[in-house]
Amino acid sequence: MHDYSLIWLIPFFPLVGFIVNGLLGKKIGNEKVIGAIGTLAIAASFVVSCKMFFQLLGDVEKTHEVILFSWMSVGQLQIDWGFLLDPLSALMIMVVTGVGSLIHLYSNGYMHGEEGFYRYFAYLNLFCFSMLMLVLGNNALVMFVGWEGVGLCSYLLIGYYFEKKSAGDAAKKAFVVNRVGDFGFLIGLFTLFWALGEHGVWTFQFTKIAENAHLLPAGGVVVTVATLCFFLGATGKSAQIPLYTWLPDAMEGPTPVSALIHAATMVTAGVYMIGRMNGLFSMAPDTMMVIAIVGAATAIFAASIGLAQNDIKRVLAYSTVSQLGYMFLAMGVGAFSAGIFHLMTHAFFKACLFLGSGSVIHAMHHAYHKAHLHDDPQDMRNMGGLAKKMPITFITFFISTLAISGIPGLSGFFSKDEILWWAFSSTRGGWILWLIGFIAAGMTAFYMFRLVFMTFFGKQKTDARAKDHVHESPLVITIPLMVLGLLALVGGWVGIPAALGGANRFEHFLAPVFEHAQETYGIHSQHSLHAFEFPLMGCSIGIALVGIFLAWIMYVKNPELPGRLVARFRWLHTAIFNKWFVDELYDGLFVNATKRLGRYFWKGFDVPVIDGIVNGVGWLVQGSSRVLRFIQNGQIHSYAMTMVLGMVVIVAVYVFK
Amino acid sequence: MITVNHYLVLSAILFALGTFGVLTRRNAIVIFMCIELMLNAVNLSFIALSHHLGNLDGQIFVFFVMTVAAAEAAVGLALMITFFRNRESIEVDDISMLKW
Amino acid sequence: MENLVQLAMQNVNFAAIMPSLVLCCFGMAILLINVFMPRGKTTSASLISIIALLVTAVVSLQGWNNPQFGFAGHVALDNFATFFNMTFLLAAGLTILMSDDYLRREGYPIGEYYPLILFSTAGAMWMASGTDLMTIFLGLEVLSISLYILAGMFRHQLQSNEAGLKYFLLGAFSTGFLLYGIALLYGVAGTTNVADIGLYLSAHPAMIGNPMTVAGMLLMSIGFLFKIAAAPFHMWTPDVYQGAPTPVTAFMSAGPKAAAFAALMRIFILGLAGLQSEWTSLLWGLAILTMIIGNVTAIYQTNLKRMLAYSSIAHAGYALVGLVAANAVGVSGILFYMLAYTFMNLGAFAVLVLAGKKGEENLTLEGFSGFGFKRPFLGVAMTIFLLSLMGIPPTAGFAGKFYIFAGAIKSGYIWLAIIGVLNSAVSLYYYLRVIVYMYFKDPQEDYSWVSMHTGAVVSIVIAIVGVLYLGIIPGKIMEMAKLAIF
Amino acid sequence: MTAAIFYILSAAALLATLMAITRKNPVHAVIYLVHAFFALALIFFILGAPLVAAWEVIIYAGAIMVLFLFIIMMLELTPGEAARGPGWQRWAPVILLSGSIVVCTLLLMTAEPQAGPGGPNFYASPRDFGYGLFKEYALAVEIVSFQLLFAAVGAFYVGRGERTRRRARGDER
Repeated sequence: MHDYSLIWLIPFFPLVGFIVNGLLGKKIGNEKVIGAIGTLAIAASFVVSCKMFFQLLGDVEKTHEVILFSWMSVGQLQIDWGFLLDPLSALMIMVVTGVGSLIHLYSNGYMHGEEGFYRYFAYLNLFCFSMLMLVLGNNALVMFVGWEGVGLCSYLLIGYYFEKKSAGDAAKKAFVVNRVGDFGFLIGLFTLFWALGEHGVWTFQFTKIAENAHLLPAGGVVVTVATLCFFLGATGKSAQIPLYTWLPDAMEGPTPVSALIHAATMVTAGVYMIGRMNGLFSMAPDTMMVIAIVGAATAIFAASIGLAQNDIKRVLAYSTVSQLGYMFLAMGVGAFSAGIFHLMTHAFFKACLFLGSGSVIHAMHHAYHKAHLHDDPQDMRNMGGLAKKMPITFITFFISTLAISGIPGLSGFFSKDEILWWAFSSTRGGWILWLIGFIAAGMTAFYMFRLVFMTFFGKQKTDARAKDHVHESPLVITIPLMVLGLLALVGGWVGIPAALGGANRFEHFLAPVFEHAQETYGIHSQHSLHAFEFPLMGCSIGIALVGIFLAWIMYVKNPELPGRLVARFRWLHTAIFNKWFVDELYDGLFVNATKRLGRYFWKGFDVPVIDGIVNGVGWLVQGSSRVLRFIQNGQIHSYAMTMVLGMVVIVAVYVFK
Repeated sequence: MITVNHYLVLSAILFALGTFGVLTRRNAIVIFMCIELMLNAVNLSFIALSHHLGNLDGQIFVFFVMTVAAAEAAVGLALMITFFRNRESIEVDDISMLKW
Repeated sequence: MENLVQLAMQNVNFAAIMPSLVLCCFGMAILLINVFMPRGKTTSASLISIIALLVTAVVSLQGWNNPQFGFAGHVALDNFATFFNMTFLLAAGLTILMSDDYLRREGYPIGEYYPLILFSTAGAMWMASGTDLMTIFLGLEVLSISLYILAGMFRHQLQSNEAGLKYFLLGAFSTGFLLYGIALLYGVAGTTNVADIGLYLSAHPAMIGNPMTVAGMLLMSIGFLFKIAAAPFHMWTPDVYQGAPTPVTAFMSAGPKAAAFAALMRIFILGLAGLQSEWTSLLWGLAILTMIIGNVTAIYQTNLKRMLAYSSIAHAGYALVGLVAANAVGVSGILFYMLAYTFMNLGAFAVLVLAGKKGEENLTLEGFSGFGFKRPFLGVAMTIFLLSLMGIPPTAGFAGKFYIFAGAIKSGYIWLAIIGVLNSAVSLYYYLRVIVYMYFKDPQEDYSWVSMHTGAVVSIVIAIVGVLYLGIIPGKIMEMAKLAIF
Repeated sequence: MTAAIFYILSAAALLATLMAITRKNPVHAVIYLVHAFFALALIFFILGAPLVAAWEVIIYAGAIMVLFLFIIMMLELTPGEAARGPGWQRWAPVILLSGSIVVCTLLLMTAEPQAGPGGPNFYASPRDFGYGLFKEYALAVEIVSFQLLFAAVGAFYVGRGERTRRRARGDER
């Protein structure tokens, strides 16, 4: 007999941490105490998560719902504060609390001496709480609470250095873009709610939605529209085309935040949400196709931008967007468990990469500070040769780079290969999807090794005055790096595919969640194509090696080569370097157009941020607002007149009815 | 024969005239007078109906309306005096600083 | 011939009016105490008022599941009245907590303020517990006249004068309609007792379609709709809310609105049940109009008090939806919503009270630039209240809207619910704008004048707790609300 | 008989009201309104409400309207007395109204007290009224007594003059 009733403790601990640090943090003042509270809170929930996870592992029954208490009930519609523990959410809480704990620990060192230390930890704990609610919620409304919560924390943390204008702008951008996504999410939710309600099932509960999804016609308009709206929500949160632009800007936040929120956890919420509702998505092949295409396009598009960025965090940011594209590709072709697998391994190696870059930035910043210089500590062109100065950072970073590049044996290889295989062979896949993913994989290997070579190899290009001040970060920073590096190394071994003699335990573990939908709607890898499995694997290893080799030639062997190439293909480089001008395009299309129209209509009126989204309804509403405002002219006579007229109209309606 | 309807019609006309006055006059005190007139029109309805129905409740209601009107008059005129002190006017056109 | 005193006493049941009686007695006591207090010292008066409210709350709760009737069927302290009484007491309590330092800052430390608040609360109680149109009318007048004074309380400020005068003139005007409506209903039913009117109408169905009945119903509703601030009887709201002293505005946005809803519900559901199709179609239209006008006009506002005034109009519209639904969920939803609205709106006003400089010129969107980072606690509190006003889960506003719209859907008013939800979406725009200014605009000032006065902070904390409690565990209060309806 | 009186009084009330709401000079408006209230009081009397009729005269015409007049005078709201037309034109309506009201009063005083038109013969003597009031409306009496008290307090506070305030400041010093 297994008891899961203590599951509420998992989000509870971070909530306590948030409340304590948020309310008392300023009074406590002592960084060690604040850090300890924050870190212990999430560590405690990691312990509980472990217990729940292993309990579930040994349990026959794989889906458990724990109702904490009733939230709202009307008639047969019952909404609870309830948690749903199944393999999917169990895995997610392990990732969130595990990686979360490490990043909290890391933050103790990284944020040392920052103003508003307590605020930072309070937000971080609040984020963990929200993320856990998102993951554990047993109905869509609880998920939505978490969904909004993580968004809120994300803005707050992006704008953490709010004195810096770029940070404020980035937070605003994230805010606006996420609103668009959330709007989609809500529309999808209510479409689904109504559609099921038409069949007499009024519910927001995931298990009930899954049970009753068959009431809706598979492939029908309703399902397609609802899932597309959900996917719009996912593109906002998970930074997919067309709503990805906020994520690279979000790097204005502190680096551990980028690691936790903008790499490992929050941005994967969209992937998780699709996984959670896989039954519904499986019913809408059109939506799945859109998801796969958008995923693949994002993967290659973001990877191409990553090729030419010089800011270390921006490269990683575009890499994250690209990797998220892989996950969506997986979801789109029906390889749900592969997508989640990649989500997990990505959390390991990308968190490690971000934290490693944080360690480097920390060191550079420190060095510049000592030397009283104001160079950009994030610019890779100022780095180089750091491998010797920062050995632990280098080794862990290198392992993770190998993992993301898809070198056999490391975690990224297994998950990425699984995705590529499914993209090729799935009944909902196609060779073009595979090809795009394949090319993106090569680019990934190239830009990641470019990053490693520029940062850690070659001569140190740091200003001579700061050179000697660069040294390895303290233990509190390197320990999380080592743990994550280890996970990046071995984390994939739980999912070694059968073709390589493994048992693919990962897929079996998640099977109870995904199998049903996959079987019902005939999603599987086609047997006729099984002969291709090994050749394809070979290809992807090959392209990774090619990417690494090119990077080695260009950035180690012939450091002047990139310059010549840039000169030759200036237009291409300019386009890539400027992110294909998408930001400018969006600015021109939406933001500037709004501003210009706004000025035209009421000169000097400050057009606030949210006006950035222009749409017809908005104009209608604003226009009528303007008119209605003038009716309110302050004259008692016209007020009394309105009352009398209103009454006359009402009476007239009754008389002529 | 005079029926209750006659009284009600008279009351309605007086009420309408009061409303008209409220809507047209500029002086706040006169507007308030017109409101008093509306209340009196209602009083007439009450008394007429009370007589028609043969029960006392209507008359008693009028008594309370009068009391309330007295209280309202006290407060309302006090408000007007303060406004006048600050604005040197009691025209409703001048009571329009708060708008939009 | 009987002794007149005996005659008068035979109907008396003081238990039925105990809460309002206690308030009035305390009010008079404070008036007396003020005489002996040095001018400008009002803290003790405010403390006594808080005690008065607590005592009243205890007294009022005696009526829960223990209904008291009396005074020849003029008043009833039933569950319905008790629930509303608690809402009024809460509104008054939060208002008084935030007032003391505010009044001193604005230079009007006036002893009469607290008795007037207590007295208007008593008026609201009479409205909610009145079972006779007479009691309800007198309660309304007690409430209104106190509020006229309170709105115009800053005697040397033209804005406040204007607010008081406008409120007074338009309020008296609407009273005329209310009385005319009562007169016509009296003429139809021969009584002013709500229950007896209901009995008469069910015994004489022919009278239901009578133009006099319908006209009486319409005219009477105007008086209440005016207090509720439902369009097109809402025009006074923004001006008066903007001009009145901020705590008074806070009280006005919650107390009288709830009281008018209480009276309207009792009259419509108990007395005019026969005319349900008439009044639902009336309120259906007005609810939509009110929601749209409130939300749309709010978009253009830059003064926060004025914006909250329009938002209060919009919220009146949402609550009216529950009355249109006229089923258990919708009607108890109104009770819930009024309580939730009291928490969130008074909380927001308490933040404004603390954030304002003397004269409150700075309570604009621009004036809140960067406020959230400079004043973290107030920023977070304001954010919570605004989220609740938007109706974002897990806040009280969400639960309230949920119940009301669910009630509408249950009664088949699906389009009404959809319009309501769309309006909530519009409202996101102007509420979010405040949050955006608070967090994403560069601070122009250091907000050093903001001092965290105990009273206002306590009221903010109470409001936060209330908003979150009602949002996360609304079930219990909703059960009570369901017990409270007829 | 009563029919005639009713019509005369109605006409008087309407005329007085019309004059009241159209006069430029607020003092004139008050005077006409007082006439309207007198006419209404007599109608109340016809309808068997002698006590209410008396109050109408005492409270409305006597107290409230005089208060209005007082305030109008105090605020000096009367426009300059520029003569508009010959004197008799201005005085005629008032004289007509007062005259008709006086005539009606005399007629009613000599007529039967219970001579109300239509409906059951209904006459509420002050005693009946008092019993009705205190038997059923004890609560309402209670409420209005509070109401008047607090209205007085509020009106006193709001209307307090400048000099009082200055003295109050002196106290603080």
